[in-house]
Amino acid sequence: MKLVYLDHNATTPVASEVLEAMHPYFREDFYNPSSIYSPAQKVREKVEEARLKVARLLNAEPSEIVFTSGGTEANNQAIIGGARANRKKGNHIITSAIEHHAVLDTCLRLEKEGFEVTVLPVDQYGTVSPESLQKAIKPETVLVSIMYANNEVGTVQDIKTLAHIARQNGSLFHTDAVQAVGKIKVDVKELGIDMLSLSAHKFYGPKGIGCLYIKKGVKVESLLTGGGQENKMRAGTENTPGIIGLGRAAEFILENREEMEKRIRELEELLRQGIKDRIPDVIFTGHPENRVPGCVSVCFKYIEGESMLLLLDQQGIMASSGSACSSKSLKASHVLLAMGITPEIAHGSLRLSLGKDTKREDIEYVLEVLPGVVEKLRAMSPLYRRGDG
Amino acid sequence: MKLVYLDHNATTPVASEVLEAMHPYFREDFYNPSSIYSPAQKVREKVEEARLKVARLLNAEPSEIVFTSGGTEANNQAIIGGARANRKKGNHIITSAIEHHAVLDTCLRLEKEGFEVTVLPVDQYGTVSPESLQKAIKPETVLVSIMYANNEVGTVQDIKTLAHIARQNGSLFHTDAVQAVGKIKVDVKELGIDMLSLSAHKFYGPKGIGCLYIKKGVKVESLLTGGGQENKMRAGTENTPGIIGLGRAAEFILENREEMEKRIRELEELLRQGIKDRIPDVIFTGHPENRVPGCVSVCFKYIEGESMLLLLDQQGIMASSGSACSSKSLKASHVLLAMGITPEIAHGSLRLSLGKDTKREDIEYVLEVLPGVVEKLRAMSPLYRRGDG
Amino acid sequence: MDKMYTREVMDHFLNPRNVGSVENADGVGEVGNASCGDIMRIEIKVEDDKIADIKFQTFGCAAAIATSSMITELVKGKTLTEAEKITNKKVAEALGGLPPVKMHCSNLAADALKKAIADYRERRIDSDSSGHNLFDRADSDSKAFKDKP
Ligand SMILES: Cc1ncc(COP(=O)(O)O)c(C=O)c1O
Ligand SMILES: Cc1ncc(COP(=O)(O)O)c(C=O)c1O
Ligand code: FES
Ligand code: FES
Repeated sequence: MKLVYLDHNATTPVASEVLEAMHPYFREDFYNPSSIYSPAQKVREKVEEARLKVARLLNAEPSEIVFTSGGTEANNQAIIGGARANRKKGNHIITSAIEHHAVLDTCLRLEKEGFEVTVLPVDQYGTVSPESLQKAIKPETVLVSIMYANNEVGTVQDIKTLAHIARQNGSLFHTDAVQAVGKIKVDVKELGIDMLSLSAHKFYGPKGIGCLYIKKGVKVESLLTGGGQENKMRAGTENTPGIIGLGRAAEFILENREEMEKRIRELEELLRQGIKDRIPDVIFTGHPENRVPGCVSVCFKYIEGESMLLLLDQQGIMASSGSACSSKSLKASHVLLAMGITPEIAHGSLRLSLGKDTKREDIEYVLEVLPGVVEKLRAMSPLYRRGDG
Repeated sequence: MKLVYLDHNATTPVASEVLEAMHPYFREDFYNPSSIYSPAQKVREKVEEARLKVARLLNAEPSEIVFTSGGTEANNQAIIGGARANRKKGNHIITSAIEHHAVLDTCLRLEKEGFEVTVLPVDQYGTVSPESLQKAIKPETVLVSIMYANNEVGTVQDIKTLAHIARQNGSLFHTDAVQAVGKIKVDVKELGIDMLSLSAHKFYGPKGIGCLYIKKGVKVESLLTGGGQENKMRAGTENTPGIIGLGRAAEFILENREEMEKRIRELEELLRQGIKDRIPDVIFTGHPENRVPGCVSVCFKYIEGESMLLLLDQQGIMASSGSACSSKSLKASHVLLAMGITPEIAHGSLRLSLGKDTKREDIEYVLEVLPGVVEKLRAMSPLYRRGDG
Repeated sequence: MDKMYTREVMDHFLNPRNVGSVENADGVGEVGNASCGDIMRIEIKVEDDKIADIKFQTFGCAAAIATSSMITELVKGKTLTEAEKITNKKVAEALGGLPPVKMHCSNLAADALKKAIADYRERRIDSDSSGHNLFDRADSDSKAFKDKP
């Protein structure tokens, strides 16, 4: 069966050049980089080289990069560590309604610890308005965390303007850039931000590794205590193959992103247009222009996401939906709801996310299969029959 | 140059069968195991298979295994999560003076948060006496954390008896088994413990992955918040190659540990006897019998560890020392000091830790080189000439 | 050790110059403390106000050994006044730099040398005023050890 992977926002395959770069550090050069003997010191050099590559991708300094076990840990570290270390400034945190759970739930955890949390709304495109931040921010605001690009709908925020407002107020600004890095240009200096999270497996690096950029001088408490690794910011024996893989993936992105973006945007347009032409009653979600490349988020009225995914899977198409099963009932995506989409419609969401290896044939295949899937489910839907919704 | 790796307590090479098992999950079966489509569900199965293997190694249930990014995270999670979730029992924590920093520093962090921490002493062999625990424990003791095997001197504690005391008192018992798993038999049911940490890279698995065993029914707060992975206990996209590698390493240990232990204990004896025979003024540290296999910890009077390591490195021998440089002066190992060894002697510590691939020739080579290294440094030492110290 | 230590540090560590003690030393300086993990002892022979011979013994890390060795080379043949001008920084520079955590090791070398010179001067005053033998080993040694922190 033909397999078409259109879930690159969930995870990506490790690029062959990345896996190759990692390979020696599992068995041959497996040494602990904190050890003193020369073979271990050579591994240390490779770790520092990887740090330099990641720094280069972000236009940061190597000393500003702290390796973590992924995007989730980076977000936790930024929010918990940033808020706790600067508590004297105040106990107010601002975030947005469309954040990933690694940010949202972490803010809510801090709320239980006595922080006050403001969750900014978004407009119908998923955009946080600078005005709403300006209104919410106050002298006690210690931290503002707004994601760079949304994982479900792809909307990109005006981080530069938002960060400027935070800076004017003396508040730290963090951005979850897990879905931005690898897809669009990210320049921490130009953005003027204090912290940024990324995760390697979203851009052809390995799972289980990511990093937190922390601007020089910004005080952040470490999350994990123990050995003094990562300049005392992150304890634990370094995941050397992971770090070296992340470095190589950063280099890959630096070299190929622009060309990739162009190609992916073209295919994305083909897919959007094809869906529009072939299927009635569809609603595209996300910002019409300010979007990362390759993220097609669409709601099909009258039907439900999980069923769609399973039928697509039957035909070898891998995609995702904001609709997820919780123990009591289906839960519509908090992102779509925050954008003002009704729960009925939000339940019918489908996310097709393209990647570097996506081919024109893949898109054509999806356009062949998808109308039938939607039709089949609509034929079963009481909503469709009744014609409301 | 001949290379002899005798630092297996620092880290180990990934076994070839382990790397082979991991390999498909980087590129071919790279799917996010939380995704719904069949190729991803196959990865989910492999993750659960790995969980089963780890559970089998520990004699635990699969549902009691939470994958983490390593031993440090597991220790942090156990101590912070265990103490916070059960705070109503009390605010007293007990640990020992020879713990790894991932335990010790985490306890000290909780001390700043208002917990009371008792650090139990050890005897000259590095043993925590059950009597001292019995004396220190009180109704408010929420958690006791005592390591299974020490990383520097290899001493193994009587965890069963210590855990029994904690249980009688209604306190949680956690053990850092990072240096025990892979070296000696570990059976959580027989030990009667509530939590146990392990790290894959200490037993021929990959770096950046470990787990925390949490006995069914024991309440522990999660450390990282976000997606609901690991049954809501540990957020973050699963490091699938890491988890599958850990599973394979667990299986490898289950199949080979006994035979390995026998071989390593023989070589270890050869090394100990050889050092005794060839070098005067040496002090072996650690328990004379209750020790993990392969850990030779020895102090050479009148000289300093780092210099020894560098001279050994010149001849291709990789080892470690408890003596480490801090910004003000050399710092002697807190483990050796806790055992009552004087700082002068502790500074001359050397740890040679053997592994599955250590050969008789390797030991013979070390016995050839080491006496010359010690002699060279002693010839330079002001302590040696005067004969004091 | 490409990263941690420079070529010069490793050279002086692996092939330390002037190890040992000077027979009938004119001055002895010892600094450090075994429990802190470093002791450095420098012995000098002075002729015409110049350091005619110098030897060291060190208990400490590679940086401590290398700085001891380097300082003996730097001051051999120099006048006492010149030798006293050697700073910790200069020793570290001559070694091509030391890792930040190791900078304190270089303090030991210059301090030990200064102490040895002071010891030499003190003995001259002692012997000038008391008429005792200038090079009374036993006496000077005990003095040097009394200075131990
Ligand atoms: C926007 C965003 N933030 C954070 C994460 C978490 O990253 P990870 O799963 O690598 O920890 C993800 C992906 O899962 C994401 O899409
Ligand atoms: C006893 C002990 N506990 C915890 C750790 C930490 O494990 P990791 O470095 O894998 O996080 C180590 C090793 O570094 C250890 O030896
Ligand atoms: S319809 Fe299946 S989750 Fe309720
Ligand atoms: S002697 Fe102090 S660390 Fe070198």
